[in-house]
Amino acid sequence: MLNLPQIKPVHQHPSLGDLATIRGRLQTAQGPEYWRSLEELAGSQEFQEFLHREFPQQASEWQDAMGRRRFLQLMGASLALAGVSACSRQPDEKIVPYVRAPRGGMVPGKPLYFATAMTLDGVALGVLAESYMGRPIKIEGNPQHPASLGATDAFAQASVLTLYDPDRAQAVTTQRGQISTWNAFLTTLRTALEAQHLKDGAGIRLLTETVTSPTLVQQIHTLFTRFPGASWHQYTPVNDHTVQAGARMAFGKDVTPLYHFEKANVILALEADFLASGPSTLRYAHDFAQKRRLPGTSTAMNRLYVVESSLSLTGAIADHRLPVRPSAIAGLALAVARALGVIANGSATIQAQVAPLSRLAPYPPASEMQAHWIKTVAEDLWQHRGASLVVVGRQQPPLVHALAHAMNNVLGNVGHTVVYTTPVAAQPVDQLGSLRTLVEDMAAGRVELLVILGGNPVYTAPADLPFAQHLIRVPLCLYLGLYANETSALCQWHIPETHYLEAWGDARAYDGTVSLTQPLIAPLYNGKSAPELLAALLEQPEQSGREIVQEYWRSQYEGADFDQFWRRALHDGLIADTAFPPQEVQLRTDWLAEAATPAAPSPGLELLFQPDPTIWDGCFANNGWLQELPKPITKLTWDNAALLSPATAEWLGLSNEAVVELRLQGRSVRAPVWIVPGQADDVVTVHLGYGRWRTGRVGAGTGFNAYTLRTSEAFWAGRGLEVHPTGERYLLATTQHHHSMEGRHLVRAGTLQQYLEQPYFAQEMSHIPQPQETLYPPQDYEGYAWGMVIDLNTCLGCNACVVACQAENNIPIVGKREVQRGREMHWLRIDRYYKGPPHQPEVYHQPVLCMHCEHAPCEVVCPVYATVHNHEGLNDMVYNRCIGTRYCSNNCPYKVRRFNFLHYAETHTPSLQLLHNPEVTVRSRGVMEKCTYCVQRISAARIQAQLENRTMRDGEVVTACQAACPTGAIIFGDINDPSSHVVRLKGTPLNYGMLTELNTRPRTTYLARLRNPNPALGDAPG
Amino acid sequence: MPEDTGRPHVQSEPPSPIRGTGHTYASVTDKISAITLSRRTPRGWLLGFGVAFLVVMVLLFAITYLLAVGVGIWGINMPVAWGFAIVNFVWWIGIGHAGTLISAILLLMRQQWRTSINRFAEAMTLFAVACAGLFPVLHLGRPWFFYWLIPYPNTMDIWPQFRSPLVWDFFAVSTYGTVSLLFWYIGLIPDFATLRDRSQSSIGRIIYGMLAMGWRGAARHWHRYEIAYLLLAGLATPLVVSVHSIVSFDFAVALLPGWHSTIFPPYFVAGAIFSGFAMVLTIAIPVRAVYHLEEFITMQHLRNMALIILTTGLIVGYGYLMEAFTALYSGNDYEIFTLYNRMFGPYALLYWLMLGCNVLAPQVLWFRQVRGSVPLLFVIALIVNVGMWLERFTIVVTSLHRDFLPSSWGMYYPTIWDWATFVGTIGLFVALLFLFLRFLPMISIFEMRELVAETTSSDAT
Amino acid sequence: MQSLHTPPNLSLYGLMAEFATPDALLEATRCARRAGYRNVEAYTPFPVEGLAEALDFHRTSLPLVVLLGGAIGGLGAYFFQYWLNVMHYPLNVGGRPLHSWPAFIPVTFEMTILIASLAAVLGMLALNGLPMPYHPLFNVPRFALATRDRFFLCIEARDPQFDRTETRRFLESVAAYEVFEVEP
Amino acid sequence: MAQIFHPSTNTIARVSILGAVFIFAGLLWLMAALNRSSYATEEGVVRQQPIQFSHEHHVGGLGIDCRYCHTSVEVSAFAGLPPTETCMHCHTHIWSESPFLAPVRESFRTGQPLVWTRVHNLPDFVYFNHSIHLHKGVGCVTCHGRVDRMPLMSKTQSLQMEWCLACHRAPERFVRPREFVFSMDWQPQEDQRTLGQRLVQEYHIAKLTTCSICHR
Repeated sequence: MLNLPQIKPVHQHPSLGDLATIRGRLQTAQGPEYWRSLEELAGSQEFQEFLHREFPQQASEWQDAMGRRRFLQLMGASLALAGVSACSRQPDEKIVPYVRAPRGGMVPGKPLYFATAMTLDGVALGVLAESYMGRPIKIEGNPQHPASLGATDAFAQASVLTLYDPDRAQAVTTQRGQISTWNAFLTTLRTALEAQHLKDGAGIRLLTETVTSPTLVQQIHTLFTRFPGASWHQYTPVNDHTVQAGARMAFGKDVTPLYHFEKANVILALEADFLASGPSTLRYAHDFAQKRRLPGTSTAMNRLYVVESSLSLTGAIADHRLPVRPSAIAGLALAVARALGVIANGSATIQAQVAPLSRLAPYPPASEMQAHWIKTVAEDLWQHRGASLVVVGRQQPPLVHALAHAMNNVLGNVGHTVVYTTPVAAQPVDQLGSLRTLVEDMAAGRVELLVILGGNPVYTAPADLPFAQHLIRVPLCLYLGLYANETSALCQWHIPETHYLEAWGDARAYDGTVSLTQPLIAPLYNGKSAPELLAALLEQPEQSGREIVQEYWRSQYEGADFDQFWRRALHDGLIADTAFPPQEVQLRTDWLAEAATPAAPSPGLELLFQPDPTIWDGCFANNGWLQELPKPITKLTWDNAALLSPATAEWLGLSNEAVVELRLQGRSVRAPVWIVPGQADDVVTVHLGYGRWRTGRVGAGTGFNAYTLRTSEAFWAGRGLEVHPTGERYLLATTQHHHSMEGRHLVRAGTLQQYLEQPYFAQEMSHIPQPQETLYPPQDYEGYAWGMVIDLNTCLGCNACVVACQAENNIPIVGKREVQRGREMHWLRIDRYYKGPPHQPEVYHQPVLCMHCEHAPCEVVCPVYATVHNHEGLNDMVYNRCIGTRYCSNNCPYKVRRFNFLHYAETHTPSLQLLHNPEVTVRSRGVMEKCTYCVQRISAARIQAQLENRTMRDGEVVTACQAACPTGAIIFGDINDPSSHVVRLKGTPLNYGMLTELNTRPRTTYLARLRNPNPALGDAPG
Repeated sequence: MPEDTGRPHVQSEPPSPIRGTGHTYASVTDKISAITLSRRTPRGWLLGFGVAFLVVMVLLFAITYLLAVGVGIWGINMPVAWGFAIVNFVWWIGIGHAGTLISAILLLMRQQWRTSINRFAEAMTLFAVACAGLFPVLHLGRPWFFYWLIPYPNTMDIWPQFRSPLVWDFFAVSTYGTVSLLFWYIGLIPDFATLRDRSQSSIGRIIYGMLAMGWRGAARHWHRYEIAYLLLAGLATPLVVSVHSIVSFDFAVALLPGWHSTIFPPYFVAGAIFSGFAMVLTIAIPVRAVYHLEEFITMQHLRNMALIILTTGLIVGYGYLMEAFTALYSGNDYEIFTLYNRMFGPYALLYWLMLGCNVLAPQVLWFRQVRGSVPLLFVIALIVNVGMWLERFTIVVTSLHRDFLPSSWGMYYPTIWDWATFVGTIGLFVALLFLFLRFLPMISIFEMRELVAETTSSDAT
Repeated sequence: MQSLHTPPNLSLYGLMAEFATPDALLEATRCARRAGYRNVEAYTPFPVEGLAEALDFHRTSLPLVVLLGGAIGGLGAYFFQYWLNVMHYPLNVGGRPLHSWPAFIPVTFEMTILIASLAAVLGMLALNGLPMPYHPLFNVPRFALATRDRFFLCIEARDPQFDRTETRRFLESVAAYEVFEVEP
Repeated sequence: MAQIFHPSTNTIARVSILGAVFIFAGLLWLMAALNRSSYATEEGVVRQQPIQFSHEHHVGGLGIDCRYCHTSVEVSAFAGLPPTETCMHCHTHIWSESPFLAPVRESFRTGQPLVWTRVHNLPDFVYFNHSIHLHKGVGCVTCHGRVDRMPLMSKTQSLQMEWCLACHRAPERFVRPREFVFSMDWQPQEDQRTLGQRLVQEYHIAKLTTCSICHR
């Protein structure tokens, strides 16, 4: 058997030379030694190597020098027909045991799971991290955590890659770039603080993102007791200040609305992407799905109306979606409110308020249509008083939020579908104002010591606040951040921040639940956590993060046995019963007085800012998995674009990839155009987070910087946008070029009504008569027979499964150029189809992975048995046997197979090899690969069951995609077990197989998508 | 010891001309063997070979780069996982069909005119098959494991998967190569003997002598020889039909719309003969002019080949028609879409060009004048070669690039490396051909003698 | 005449006569057979019709060899595939039956042809006793023309009726162009 | 023309043709043989190790159970390699000064692990699980040989795919009662076939020869 050099998995035990040594050190070291050994590591040759290493997705064809040499050896060998004798001597392999056996009941070769929490914009998501021989390699959801309930989003899945990212800041640097040490930093800090003591710290400023961590807050308060003159500023580019302001306007105090979608039958969402954007989406998506799914006999299904300007995932699953420009939504909300009797009819009539919503919207005339629409929606909401809900997104002005509160109040939803709690932000402030005052202070030279904890304000600050130029003048500026970025470049000191998998900490989840963060690995890059840095500011630098967090909670805990409480908390990853209780709120009577009625939308183009669906505000810019993750709607990778509606594009005479100059209030940026059906006319949507000018090798040179147009008044949306074609073109990389189903019944959809009348409509759709008879003898699968069902009715297209699959199966990224060539490697892709008129299409998502056909067309044509069936009906892919004829892919009607056209696998960067899942082979160049139903998980479960002399239970094997899915749209199990969930679902009328007319007998089937349109509005999506 | 008187003078050199020409056993032998045995190499040959050799170097470079970096250097992707490599493979194999066809089928049909063209037609076959054989190996993701297609006992206890058309291909092509080689070689044995006996240089004598295996034209040998030749012809005929049928299985067995079609085998075979004869013409016409072989390769030959091209061209045209018809008649949306996509999709131009080259262009061969005009024939032959390449491109690419799921539709654009490999093999083909013309008799000498004999006797009667 | 000067006791391979036309050779061959010569062989630049018959050489076992070759190739190939798929390592390939005989046919067919063809060529060479780079006949310079335009008839010395002078006379009597003595 | 070749060439020609056939066959045989030879499989090859550790002494002599060092063998895919700690349990007391054990003490002091060279080394794309094999009654000896007679460790089996398949196709030929899997010198009391067949029933041993059992 030829030992294939390219195939180099990180094995259960250290296998590769360099890796072995690294991991050897990681393992053998304990506590402080561990620490030291990592510093040694930093000095070691292989470490240096990976610091200066090209990334896989830059995989220029010649880049793979190793491969070339290896290849020549192999060629020589096989040409000399030694190949036939398989020159099967394997290279010697080193194996490195521990010096002292690890604590914590770790069994070599078996993974451990630890509960911890990831924060995004300060708000926590509880997760379980899978640790393999001391290496965190995979993130799963924490079932006990209210924000997760076992699910994860794409960001959490991809966060492990950031942990091992060799581009992360490696050392304390000073003078904008010189390598220094933590101790040198402490000395500087001490002198600075002494100076400040004299003036009560009047020169001290602290700039953070939104902070929810009780520990951190307490530290900050201690800091201010020492330095009364100091002040604390918060700024997060994607913040909720509109939500806060809205609540304050309506109730006169700081409260946050928490929604209970599981109780809502009719939902009106105003520019609210509550299913896919924000810290609570996983929970909301889960709750929403409760009312969406049709379990067995129940026929109750909620109805979702969405009014938004840019097609979002929430809009995509809506039963009725009305695309209107941002500025028109206020008027529309006002109209609904008026229709609901929230406000007495003022001077303005609905007509006046609403028209002109859109100059370009085709038939029927905007005003009429919308008048009817508004009336119907209002009635529907009214009929479901107490079980209806009006939700508003952060892009909308406070007024609209206030209106929503008022409407929910009138509809009697408060206390049922919506409750109000204390904001999770420890100190909810108007972050824009907060930043502005800081800038003013800097300008006035009042700031002598500026401490920036995380974030990247130089890049994300509004363009009208000259943050950067004043920052340079600050005498001493300390920055704590994961990466050397735009901000670190302008700060005297940059302290590398720890990744959440390396650090102790705590943070509140969307509902206030305190979630604990605990490290799974000692800081790889010498990092410090925010609490540790604050400890240094409090002149207790010796305090470890562990002590800080533990001490805080010891002080908070009244109970008897703290250690037990603490152990429990760490085990669960959260502190029980810390969620904020609902508050009584009273709608102010005069709230509307101070609310200026919104100006009727001016003609002309508008600009809408949105956090990027895959790299958010730019903090994930250097994460290859997220960069290459197709954006849910546009299917773009590696870039952002100016999103236009087809009509607007036509009116401006623009086509895809045409570069335009966007001008807003004297600022301008050049951006490529991408036309999106369902986008409201006259609106250009741009995603934040791209166009970074100081970032790692992955993020460098991707997209354009939308922040350059973003000012504090045009923070979410701006009017008077000018679009100037430049005549240039910029090539974008999309993973889907064709958006129509060509009348093929791939995604089968119907209305609830249709389903009630004709439950089997989906199965009857298949227009080609299905051959039930076959020439092949039946294959009987005794024991287990694996199968999957994907519920299109609850699939949101949120991409969590895609990244989960990538993380679980060591799927490489290939880079923009290869994506353009159509060579992306995702085993699980989400197809997105449009149906109906381009300005108001129905949108369908369909996750497509290997169907594991019982009559697999791919297997028959493989000349070397590289893909065959196993005894449980899996369609095995044997990488080490594959010679790469690619015939299987040609013969796969679902095109789910992926081929390593070049050497894509990451086999050179040691730090990234630590990330590899040792249970899955790393594929070499020239090898076909595809979804395996996570065969490694099946094997593990099978063996475990047999060791315990039992059979596998239903739900014991959970595929990576299934585990990640927030709505439980993916169900996997044994189709030989009549009691299994998957069998139950396959029995339902909605179950159908894709392309079954080819007699492929797929093991993966779908549940048809149902929509629940309001008869009064007709079947039209609008 | 008798007086050797009255030696009958009737037996002194009887003039026995080939019809029309004044050729005798001696003259045909001398004229043909002179080409190979002449000591000085013509300038034109050197020039031509030199150019071809340079192109072969391009091929070698392309291959080295390919092996070093991977098939990713080509334009292939998902969904179009097969590109130029397979297109060229099928094209070359098709060309490789004329030789065996001429030697085998025409022999069985007792077509005498075959004699003057079968030798280099067979040579052409071998070289075409050699070029074709490169691609299936090169297009592998891991070419150094190509030998896993060969059934050999191994420690993995794993053998080839005999349900795969690629394994059939492997057997078909290698068998075809071997049999063609045998055919060619035994055809050459008596001529090697001739060269052995006429070569002036000792090296020549030794080399040709070894190749001739000591052939001395004994009557019993000739007897067995003719039987063996006939049997080989009988075996090669079904073989030649089977090979392209099996190549067509690569497509017909797959379930892809545009591939999955029962008409493929016959229509591929016809296409093969079509392109094969086109290539024979493309070579025969210049060679005949350069080496002044008009008496051996007569206008009659060219006319016959023109007719065969016309006929097979019509069959191919019928194939296209049937493809369209079955697609439409089947009512299968995917089939219909594929047809539509070929006609009006992004690659429509190539499709119509293909129809023009393969169906329209040959129609002019209905006219006697055209069949009689050498330059026109040459042009048409070239057009057909191009057309057949386009056909393979259309079949491979347009079926793949838009199949069942619109979400995974894509495009295929060849890269410089695709072209280098393709052009390179043409260079290889030409270079081998040059070597052949220089060192081996391009026309079967002994069969020409036979022809002389037959024409003499038929003249006598 | 150089042939006259050759010492009588010198052993010969045989006597060889040269002819200018196939018909003459054919005629001479028939005479030789009639005259009772058995170890006779005719040499021609191309296959001459009727010559083998004239030498009373009719049947050759070659077709049988080829038939056997084909049978071995075909059966061998088919049963190998059967053994492999059904007995040796049964694997479920795309739900197809283990013994998918239609899929085994192409390879069976190709192997039939291959082995049969090899049998034909190798059989022919073997039965003809080739390769035989050295042969006494090549000692005769004129014999080089046997691959050009001359026709030869050789009566071998091992023929019971062979007699140096008698045979030479006989050959001259059948109007040979010239007669050579072939040294072994 | 004169003779080109010497009479001997006839023989030479025939012999060389015949010879070619034999040489070709010979080559094929040679490759097959080489592949299974200990050169390729490295059976019986002793590797350079940091310490001259003798299984013969520790297992055969002192009768230490396999699991004392290979702790995870019953629960994990990976049998486990003893941490230096384990060695020191005893060697702080006995042979505590032995120069042979210097590397062990060094490792224990510095925290630098001992770096061993794998003896039983499967290709990286093969996923073998110790625990399940033990559970199904495959003895250590079956694959690792009589380690209690090995002063220095070496392979006794080829560990090639055909070798794996031999057992996966006919487990009854190799399995033993669970209680004896760690025994070095167990011999079947009855006919292995009958015993094996009984155990195959009892332990529900399936004949798993599909690819994903070992390759993923």
